[in-house]
Amino acid sequence: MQGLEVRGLRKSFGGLTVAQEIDFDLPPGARKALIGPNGAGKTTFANLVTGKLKPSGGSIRFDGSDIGSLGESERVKRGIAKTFQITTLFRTMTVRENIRLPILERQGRGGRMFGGAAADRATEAEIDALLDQFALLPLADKPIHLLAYGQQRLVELALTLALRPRVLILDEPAAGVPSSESHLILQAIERLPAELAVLIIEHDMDLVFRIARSIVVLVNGRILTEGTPDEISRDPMVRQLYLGEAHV
Amino acid sequence: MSVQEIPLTTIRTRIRGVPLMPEAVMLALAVIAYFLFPYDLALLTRIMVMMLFVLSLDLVLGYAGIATLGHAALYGTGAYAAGLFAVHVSADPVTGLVVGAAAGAALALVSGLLLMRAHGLTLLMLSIAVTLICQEIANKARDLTGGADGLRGIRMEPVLGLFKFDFVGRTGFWYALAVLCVCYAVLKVVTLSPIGLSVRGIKDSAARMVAIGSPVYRRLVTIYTIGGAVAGVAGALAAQVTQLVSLEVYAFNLSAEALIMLILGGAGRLHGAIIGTLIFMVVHHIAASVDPFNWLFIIGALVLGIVFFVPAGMLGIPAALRNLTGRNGDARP
Amino acid sequence: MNNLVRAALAAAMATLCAGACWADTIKVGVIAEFSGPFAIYGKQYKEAIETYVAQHGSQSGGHDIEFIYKDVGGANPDLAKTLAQELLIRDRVNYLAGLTFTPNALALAPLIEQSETPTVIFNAATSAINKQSPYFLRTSYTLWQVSTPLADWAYDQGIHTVVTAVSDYGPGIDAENAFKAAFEKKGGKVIDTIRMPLATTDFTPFIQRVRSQAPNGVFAFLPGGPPTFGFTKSYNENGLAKEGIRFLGTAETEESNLQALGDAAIGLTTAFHYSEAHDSDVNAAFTKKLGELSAGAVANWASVGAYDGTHLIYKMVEAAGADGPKAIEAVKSLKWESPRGPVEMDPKTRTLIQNVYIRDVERDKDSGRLVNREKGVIATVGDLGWTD
Amino acid sequence: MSLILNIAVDGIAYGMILFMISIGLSVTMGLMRVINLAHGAFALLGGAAAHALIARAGLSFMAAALLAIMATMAIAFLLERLVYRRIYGLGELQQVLATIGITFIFIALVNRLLGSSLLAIPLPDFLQQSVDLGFRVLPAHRLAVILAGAVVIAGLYLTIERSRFGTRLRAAVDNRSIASALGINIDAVFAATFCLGAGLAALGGILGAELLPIDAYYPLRYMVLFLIVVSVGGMGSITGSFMAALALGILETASRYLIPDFGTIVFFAAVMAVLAIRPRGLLGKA
Repeated sequence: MQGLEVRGLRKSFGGLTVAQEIDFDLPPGARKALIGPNGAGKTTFANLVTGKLKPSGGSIRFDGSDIGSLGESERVKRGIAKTFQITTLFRTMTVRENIRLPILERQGRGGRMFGGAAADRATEAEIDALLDQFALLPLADKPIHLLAYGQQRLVELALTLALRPRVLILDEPAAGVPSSESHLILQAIERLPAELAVLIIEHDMDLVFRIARSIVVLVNGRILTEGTPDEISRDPMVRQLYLGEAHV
Repeated sequence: MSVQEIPLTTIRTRIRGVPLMPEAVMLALAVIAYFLFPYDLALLTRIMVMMLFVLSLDLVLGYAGIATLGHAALYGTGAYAAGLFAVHVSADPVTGLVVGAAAGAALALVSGLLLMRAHGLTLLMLSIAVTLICQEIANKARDLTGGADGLRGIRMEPVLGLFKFDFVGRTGFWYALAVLCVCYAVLKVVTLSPIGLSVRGIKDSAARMVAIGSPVYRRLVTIYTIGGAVAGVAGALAAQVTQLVSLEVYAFNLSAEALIMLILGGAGRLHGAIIGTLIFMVVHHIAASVDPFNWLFIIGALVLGIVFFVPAGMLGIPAALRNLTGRNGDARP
Repeated sequence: MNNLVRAALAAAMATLCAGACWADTIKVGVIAEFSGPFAIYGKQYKEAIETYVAQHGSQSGGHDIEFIYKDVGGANPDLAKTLAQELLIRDRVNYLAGLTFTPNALALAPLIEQSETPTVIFNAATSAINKQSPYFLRTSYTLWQVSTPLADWAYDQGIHTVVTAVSDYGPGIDAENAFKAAFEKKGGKVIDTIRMPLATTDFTPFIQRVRSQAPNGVFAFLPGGPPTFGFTKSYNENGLAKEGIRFLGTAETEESNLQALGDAAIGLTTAFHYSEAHDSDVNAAFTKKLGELSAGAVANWASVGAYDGTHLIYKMVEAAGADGPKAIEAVKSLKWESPRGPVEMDPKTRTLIQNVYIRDVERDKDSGRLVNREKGVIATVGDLGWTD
Repeated sequence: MSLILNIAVDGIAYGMILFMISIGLSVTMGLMRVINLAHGAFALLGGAAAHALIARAGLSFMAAALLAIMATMAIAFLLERLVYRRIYGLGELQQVLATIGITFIFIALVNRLLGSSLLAIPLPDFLQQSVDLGFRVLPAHRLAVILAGAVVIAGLYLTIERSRFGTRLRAAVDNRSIASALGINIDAVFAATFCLGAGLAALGGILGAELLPIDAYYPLRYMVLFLIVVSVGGMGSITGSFMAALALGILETASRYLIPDFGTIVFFAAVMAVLAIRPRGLLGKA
């Protein structure tokens, strides 16, 4: 099967179980959201998928082959990419350099010791195109730390897309972004390539309901239910457990 | 993208995009210094050897963010390798440098496999431990290294068979300057290359580098090995110029002073390493001649001064001044 | 470009020669430690030189003599060589002096060979240094020079079994070899040779090992300062003296750190060439003047090495001015009365032939200070470690 | 058998001395998260002051030690106000540099005032005796150090782990803004902790002087030793430092008894092995 396929995934730290028997699919083109109360294990799940954490049991398959034993960077090479909950960029570099790095890695040139990093014309053109897509081109040669936070989130998104991933995990993409800038994030996500499989972990329900075509509810490391936004918003259990809590 | 296109654009970018101005100025100053201070060629040569050493630390620490207090291990191993090579195999200086580079790189590779897994205090301690072990091995292998008496009997042949090492140190000066320029050029290429960008990325955020699929550990080992080669060349150069290698090539002080020089100039930029070394060595030299008993006061004050007033090093002074006068172009509106 | 270089060189060489040929001030470059862990040595040298100058004036043979001090900070041959080049080329010194550590001295050999500069070593005690250049003269001692007589003397005193405990580095191993060779030649038995890492701070394990073998004596060699302090403390605390294991040492009870050892040092036996308490007029005059010039100054091997070295330089200047080879020739068999006793330069090894005294540490009744009380001369020897 | 006993006795005694001389560092560096290479400088200050008070002013050991520790704490207090509080927020390397600079200045100062020879701190008579353990003798001084070490670790445990002060300190280190919002006077907590660390450094310098004698160069000579104890023990852990000191003391003593020729290499190889396996030290917090 194409895309991501998780079966019976388990993870425990000592006696504490943070993920149990999770079955989860993310086919190409999917727009799924993962929601749940704090401490439900959403970030843990994302880390299990990206390889930052090793699962205690279960399988993770991608395009039919088992990736459960691969390291984090190998999974990125296969096409699984993730944005961070807290903006994590190369702060001493310019916007352009931030985008150049993932492209070099994708091309397998990241370890070359000669030939300028900025020497390849096609790469530079690709950077320009990508920045243009996020309306970041005028800021290309600014150091990251001079950008507004919302713009930094966009750079993070552009940086991740530069990897040309096939699965994209967005960990609270709007976290910390002032409401005046959050529409930028929303627009950017809406414009993601159609064939890309997207998993969004988010607290902002407006964002979730506008983007996701399917929502998975995680509680205490276990999938409570899965359904369309409509189904989820009507589900009494979810209302009580999650939405209720969120709206108190 | 055609294959032939790369070198062409490389050259074009290099000329257009990279300011070679600081380099040209520094080289000119070196040549001027030769004529201005004909009696101090030995000191100038020693300064250049230190510059080479600090440059290598800049690559490792300034660019890649590998906090080490054991850089002397690489320098010392290069020095002993070149010294032993000169005594037992061949007295040709250039081959000796290659041997020093290989030895420095080999130690960096082997120790790097362990060191590059560590961070912070642990990394500092591991790097110190490696240096101390090297020193003890050199001390124990007295038959080979001369132990505490030093490795003697190094007699160098003329450089390239043409230039004999002379009493005043003219050959030493030009030889060291040439080696410094070559290594600087190599480091310049490396720092501008993808791996250079890559290790800067690791310094900024290792987590992000992993998340874009970069083999962080391997990159660090690679860059540490390159740094080891350059440090090895610096050690080899010192051994050839002094014609003696002592256990003090592994001294903790050497690593610590190199660190001070680097931060003084401004880490993460190659000419920062050059400027920092120059200022430190000159201040040290003058302070030690004026008052050989109390110059440590001055060095101590200098170090504190850098940390508190110019944390970005001497290269940060222009920006600091701009800040003062309120004309900082970088400031956020 | 090439012409420019040549012109500059010619100018440099001209001034260089002019300096050497016309000087009526003879300059002496002193390369020593004025900072770092061994700063005490530089201080001792400087005080002794100033004492000599105060006693004998700043002139010799009609030449003014000027001393230039350079800090080398410890064993650092790179810096030592740079400083020597600076002294020779820019300051145009005619003599070099100082040199505490062997590598520093060795690094100068090719230089002084070329510039024909007499170089007086105040300390560096490895025999082989003087072989590297005929311009080296040494006013200190070598490890063989004091260790061998000590071994002979110990055997004659009825000490027939010894454990040697030395710091594990060049000089320590030299001392061990010297002592062992002489002691076994006499018929004594070295039952154990212990080499202690330089970084040792707690010597108890080694002292216990000595103790468990119950020898008649323990021969020790450690670098001055903290290691000696730690070793003698441990020797005392663990009651080795009470069990009849005699301490046999050389420089361990030297005067600059002797008071710091405290009562633990009383009764330690050493064989050495100089004691501050040496009973002679020359020494009395020396220590008196030294005390006058610098309050609280003590005289030790470093002081006497520098004092005699200065004497040697004065004699060379008197005989030959700035002519290096002639200067060496003039003093290579020189005899004089030093604060340490009568001494004589050995023309072959260019190291002093001098008395080796056996001394015990005692508390001086008058001053209340610890002193090395000389009990007798056990040998009058040159460098016994010299091999042709 | 007697060999094992010897190793145990000497190793523990030595380990306690290591603990005493590095505990101050464990407080400033481990608890306050400052890479404080100037730790030895405070030990030097304490030791040099004690030396001056005993040898030059004729005070008794106890009085001199007490005064010296108080003087060191006073200087530390001033230094904390003027210099250290600017260091807390700096990066690792800047901290390394700043504290090396402070160390240089203290070395130069002591060298200027007291010279560079050993500065002995004569022990009172009752500490100079030897105590017979049956199978061998042990210097009374070492028993005193063991006792002092036990008192210090008990005191620190109560202060750091059990008292309100300890809670505040840990809160202040973990999150300054929250701690400050909770009404904790962060400046005061840091100043007090720093003075405590400096006082312990001085105490360690004085008590450890029988093995690590005081001279102007002391801070640099033994810097690596202090750092090793703290890094092997684990940042932020008093108990870790204690265990590390004992383990390193026993390890070093054993290597001195059994394989003296390779003692140094074995020692550092063991340190590397521990740090390679447990990068945060024996009891370091993740």
